[in-house]
Amino acid sequence: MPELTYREAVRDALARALREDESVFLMGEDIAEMGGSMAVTQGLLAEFGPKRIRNTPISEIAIVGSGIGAAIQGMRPVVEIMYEDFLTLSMEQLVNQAAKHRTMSGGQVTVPLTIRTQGGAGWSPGAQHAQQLEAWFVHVPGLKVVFASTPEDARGLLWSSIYDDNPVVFFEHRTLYPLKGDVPDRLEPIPLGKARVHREGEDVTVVATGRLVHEALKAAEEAGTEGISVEVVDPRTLQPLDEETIVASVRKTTRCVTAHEAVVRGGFGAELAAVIQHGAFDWLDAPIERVGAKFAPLPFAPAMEQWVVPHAEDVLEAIRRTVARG
Amino acid sequence: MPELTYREAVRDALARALREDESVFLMGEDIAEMGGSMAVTQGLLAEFGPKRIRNTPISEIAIVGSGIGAAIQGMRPVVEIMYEDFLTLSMEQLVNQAAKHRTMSGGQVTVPLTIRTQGGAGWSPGAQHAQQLEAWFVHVPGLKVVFASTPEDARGLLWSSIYDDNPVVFFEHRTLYPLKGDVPDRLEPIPLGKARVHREGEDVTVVATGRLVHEALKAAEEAGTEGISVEVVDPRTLQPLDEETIVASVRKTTRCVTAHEAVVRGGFGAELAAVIQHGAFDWLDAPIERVGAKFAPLPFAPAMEQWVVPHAEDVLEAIRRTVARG
Amino acid sequence: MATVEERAESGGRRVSEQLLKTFFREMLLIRRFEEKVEERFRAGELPGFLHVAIGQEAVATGVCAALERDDVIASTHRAHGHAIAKGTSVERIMAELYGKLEGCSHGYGGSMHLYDVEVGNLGANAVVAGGIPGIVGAALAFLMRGEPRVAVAFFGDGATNTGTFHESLNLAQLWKVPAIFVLENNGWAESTPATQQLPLPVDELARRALAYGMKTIEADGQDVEAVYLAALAAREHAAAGKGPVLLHLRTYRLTGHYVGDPQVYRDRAELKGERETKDPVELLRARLQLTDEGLAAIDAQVTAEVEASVEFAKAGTDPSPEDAAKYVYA
Amino acid sequence: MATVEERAESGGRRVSEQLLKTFFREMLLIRRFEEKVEERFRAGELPGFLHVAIGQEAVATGVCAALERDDVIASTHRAHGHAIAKGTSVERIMAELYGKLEGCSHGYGGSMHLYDVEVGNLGANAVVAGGIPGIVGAALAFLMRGEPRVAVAFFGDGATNTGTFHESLNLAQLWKVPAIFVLENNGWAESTPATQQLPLPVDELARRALAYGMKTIEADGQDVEAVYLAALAAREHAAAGKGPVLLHLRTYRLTGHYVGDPQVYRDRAELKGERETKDPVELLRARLQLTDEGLAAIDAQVTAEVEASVEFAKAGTDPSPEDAAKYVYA
Ligand SMILES: Cc1ncc(C[n+]2csc(CCOP(=O)(O)OP(=O)(O)O)c2C)c(N)n1
Ligand SMILES: Cc1ncc(C[n+]2csc(CCOP(=O)(O)OP(=O)(O)O)c2C)c(N)n1
Ligand SMILES: [Mg+2]
Ligand SMILES: [Mg+2]
Repeated sequence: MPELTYREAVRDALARALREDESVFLMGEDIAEMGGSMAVTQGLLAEFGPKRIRNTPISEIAIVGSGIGAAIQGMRPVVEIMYEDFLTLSMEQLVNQAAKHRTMSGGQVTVPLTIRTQGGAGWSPGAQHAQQLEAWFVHVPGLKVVFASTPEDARGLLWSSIYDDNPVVFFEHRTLYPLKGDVPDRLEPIPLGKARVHREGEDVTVVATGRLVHEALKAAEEAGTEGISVEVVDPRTLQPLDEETIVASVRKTTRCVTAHEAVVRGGFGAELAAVIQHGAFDWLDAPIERVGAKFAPLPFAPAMEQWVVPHAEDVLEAIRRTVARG
Repeated sequence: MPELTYREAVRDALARALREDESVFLMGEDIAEMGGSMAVTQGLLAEFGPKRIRNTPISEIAIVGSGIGAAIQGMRPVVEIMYEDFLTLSMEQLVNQAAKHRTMSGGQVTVPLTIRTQGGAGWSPGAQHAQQLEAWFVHVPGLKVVFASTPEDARGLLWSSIYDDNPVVFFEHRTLYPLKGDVPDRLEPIPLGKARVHREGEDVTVVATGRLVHEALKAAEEAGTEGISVEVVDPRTLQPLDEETIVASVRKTTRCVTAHEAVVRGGFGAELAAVIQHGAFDWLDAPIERVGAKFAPLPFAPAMEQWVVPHAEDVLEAIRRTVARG
Repeated sequence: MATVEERAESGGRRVSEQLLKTFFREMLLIRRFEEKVEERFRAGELPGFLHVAIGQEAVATGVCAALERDDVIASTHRAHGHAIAKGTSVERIMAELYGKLEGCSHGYGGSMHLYDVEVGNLGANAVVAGGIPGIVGAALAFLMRGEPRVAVAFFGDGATNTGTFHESLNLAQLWKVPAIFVLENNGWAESTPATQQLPLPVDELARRALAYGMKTIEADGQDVEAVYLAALAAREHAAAGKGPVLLHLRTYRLTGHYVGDPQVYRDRAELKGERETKDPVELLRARLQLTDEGLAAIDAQVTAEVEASVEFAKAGTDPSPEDAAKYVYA
Repeated sequence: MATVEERAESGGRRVSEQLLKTFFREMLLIRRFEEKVEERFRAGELPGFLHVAIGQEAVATGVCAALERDDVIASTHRAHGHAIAKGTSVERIMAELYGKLEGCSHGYGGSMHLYDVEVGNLGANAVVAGGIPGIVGAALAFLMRGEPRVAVAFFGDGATNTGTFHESLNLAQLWKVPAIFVLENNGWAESTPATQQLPLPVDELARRALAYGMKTIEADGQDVEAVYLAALAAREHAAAGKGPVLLHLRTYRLTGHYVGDPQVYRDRAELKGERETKDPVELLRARLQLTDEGLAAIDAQVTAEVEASVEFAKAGTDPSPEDAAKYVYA
């Protein structure tokens, strides 16, 4: 099985879809000659030409909005918003238009649009280039939300997102791009709405997304040396959410930690905690612990930045706290 | 004590601040001659003139953004976004600018800006004029978030918001404007971050916001006839959140229902549930039940609309469910 | 929408009396429909937010007549005229206002979200300018696939103040997509007059296009013939691959912003003057020299059609409550 | 920022040789500062995203020299020159890039968020066009309070494609606030050339202002004297209550978009040509007929200043981790 980086895996999904299907095309800022600010789309211009790999002006409203219009006409556009912080400019089109056209039209219209974006802290991007905003979109009926944490997942989930007939917001994490992993030669679409159990365990379930999946796996390893057996589950699709797998895991382990890089308050971990406390109430032996960023805009100086966002140690501490209970 | 409607109470806070303080001024669409699309600012143009009651073009980015700039220069602008659905257009300025200037500048800049907005279902406004989006803002460090449910609270909280040195997003609910309530002659500022216990009870705590406070009170009344004693708490300020009052209430009653009009998935009730299951874990006798809108863009036809958004009966059923447990 | 034959008869650039009569009938139908909407609203029968375009009928009729059936439009909160002119029956529109399954959006949309994909109506939009970027994308799809279609966005003067408008027109011109941007300039945004919302003289709003180097075509929005010819020219330009067009039509809103608007902000004498001199239906009637009888005959027809639409709507099927969740995902 | 005396000496409209020399010194300081930033980045000492404005020094220096100390600016991701020209010491800027408490944003901001409220720098912004609306609001506050100040937004050609730009200029013109919009047109948005992002010829980008009826003033952005005089004229206009100005300055980005950018997208010959003919520091040196010795003397001074700033920065204080939460709320 060949090894691809997370970056290459995303690119591979895009390239294959572009190759097989004339209705797929890309739009975004600096995705052509430059290959994207994260080098994800490198080489695609050469293979597919400027009609299908479209550099856009700095117009986040129009990028998403024109993607919607093209999607309604039967195309499958994949648009890129360079940093998810700039999704703040596209919210109207995403939330009021893409998510609602189908319902408002009584089922006449479908919007098979994929919005790729990325973000995350690391190497001091500062407060306006590092947010993790996936929780907002989970609150919007009509959108699907994906957050891939491994090369294999990134490719299989992006493929499914492109071929889903609904608008999908597809989150990538900036620090994961160089991450390597086995990815099968044959592209296996990964169905949206299916969690992945990364590691089985008996004592605590960590439900983690994005970069924190890897931090959770490190923490689990460490916890193992302390005699704590940790199960790590990545929902991968945040909406629709695989509640069944997650709740079953916590019913088994009886303890739970949620972990993401986004701010804890109002984050996706809140939704997870609400679902889990409901579904596994009689099984839980400790309160669900939430790990995430502290409540502050991300400062520049590395020491402050690293303090704000969570790491493996934070997950480990939460695991210990939850085990220490009763 | 005079009776004011919720609408008049909001207006009263605005008028008093405008009267006492030259640095206060209003901007928004149709707030002048027309007095606002919800008639909240009626009469203010006559008293304060067009320099301070400023009709704006349809420019939600610039309305919030220029409010930020004026606030940094020492003004206390109160800007109105006609429907909170249109906050989707202002997100960049709110989230990347207003919320972060202070941290990014290392404390040099303050942004004493108030953003008033309103929303809610009722009488078929359709999918783009009825959302309840408060949960998004709770997830953004640097913003404060207020949601007033009574005339007295609306006035006292709006006053405190105007005089808070931070950007405050102030939510009103469209169906509450005609609601009457006693409001003291003397304006008592209500501190941000203090919950209000509307009704004491022994068996279940309902933590409700906005319109659902009133639905919860109705449900509590009804539950009383069934022998269930319900406590109703309104956080009023969603961020900073009065966790202490809320958790204390649930420790007392041992059961909890959260209730808002917003969509359940990813809503503020998720944050409440996460906080409460953590703070009252050893006290809880039943899983926390969440009441909110069903997962769908709001359809137009009244029967469907009413099915999507929650009512007193939904709260009552949740109360019953939680009491039925063990 | 005029048939190809009707247009041919008009000799391409001159409009036949017959076609003008067709326009008149449609404009009167729109007028009577919207008067009926106002009446049924006052009767308490219609939920939701309603905006009529009384005074702006020539825009809807003239523009849509210049389009082909395969062309698509995006409409606004002031949508009834556009929907009728693009080819949706008044029955299905009225049923929509009553929230019935038979409605053109099956009861999910209401007045501000009239869709009818079959005739190319991609939907009215309750967010000002919200539908414009989608039209750029539709036009882009046509361009990429080499289809001879154009995409048309309707919007008002107030919408030109939005960032959404700016980014859309800018991108459309950059990529030379076959789009027409119909600026339905009635000089008001709700209660806010042009002087309080536009930094340009209201009659010179076509200058917005200068920022993009976009072609503009202008016409008197109260003169359906002028609108039609201007729209034909715009369509020709766009369809020929020469890039998008800003079609600037000065028009008049002869009623309130919304149905029920007391218009406290409006000068009565001015409004009265506009009603007397700017009514496009009256102007066309005069031009066609319709006799009272001629008028009455047409009026009887369209009034009956509107009445029938109310009957149709009332007899329609209410959705079940749980249908609400039917179309969240495809 | 030129002192009032220096300006008076310039006779109001002609620029004295002495002032030009002051400009030269500042431009060279900016240049050496940014070269040092590149060097320290390559040495792995600087975290964060860095963008230098090598080639654009005349814009920062010329514009800020025309401002009063009480005037305010909002800057962009390409911020070092603006910050230096508005009066922040290179020490405090360098300390910011090293994330130190002594930095002009106390280590919270970094290169893309240089603030210095005391000298009127309201902050650099990492969101393209993100700072423009705030400048409209600052100018509004000045107008409402009758203060004789102007507010100035810097932004690039790429930024003119944003809705934020459009809404801001539109509102500024409508309300005639004392603002100057400095369009620093280097013909690139990251890797995207003018032809791929602007529907207008790159040299005619001042046409953006036609959509608002806003006054425009243009100057060669490589000629600091021209920039300075144009900015003075713009300030006079805005401060006199005549409304805002779009100040269009054509300039050249003589390096990559960000520090470390391999510029795969750029024609090498063209870039070389621009470096040889468009360098504003070189152009001014030639004009001033500086001898090698004269140049060396100034260079030694500014280079020493820059070196000292690195020493200052390295000796600075690292914030404690928990300081992160210090300024979430006021
Ligand atoms: C983004 C947004 N802001 C505000 C509103 C409220 N609103 C509805 S219609 C309208 C005025 C629109 O003016 P114009 O574009 O000229 O269209 P007209 O009503 O004159 O047909 C406003 C402000 C809205 N629907 N969307
Ligand atoms: C809203 C937004 N979109 C995209 C980016 C990424 N980005 C940073 S700088 C830049 C190009 C800006 O071009 P221009 O405004 O001409 O300024 P220049 O870099 O040429 O100085 C882009 C696209 C951003 N920071 N903000
Ligand atoms: Mg209008
Ligand atoms: Mg540029």
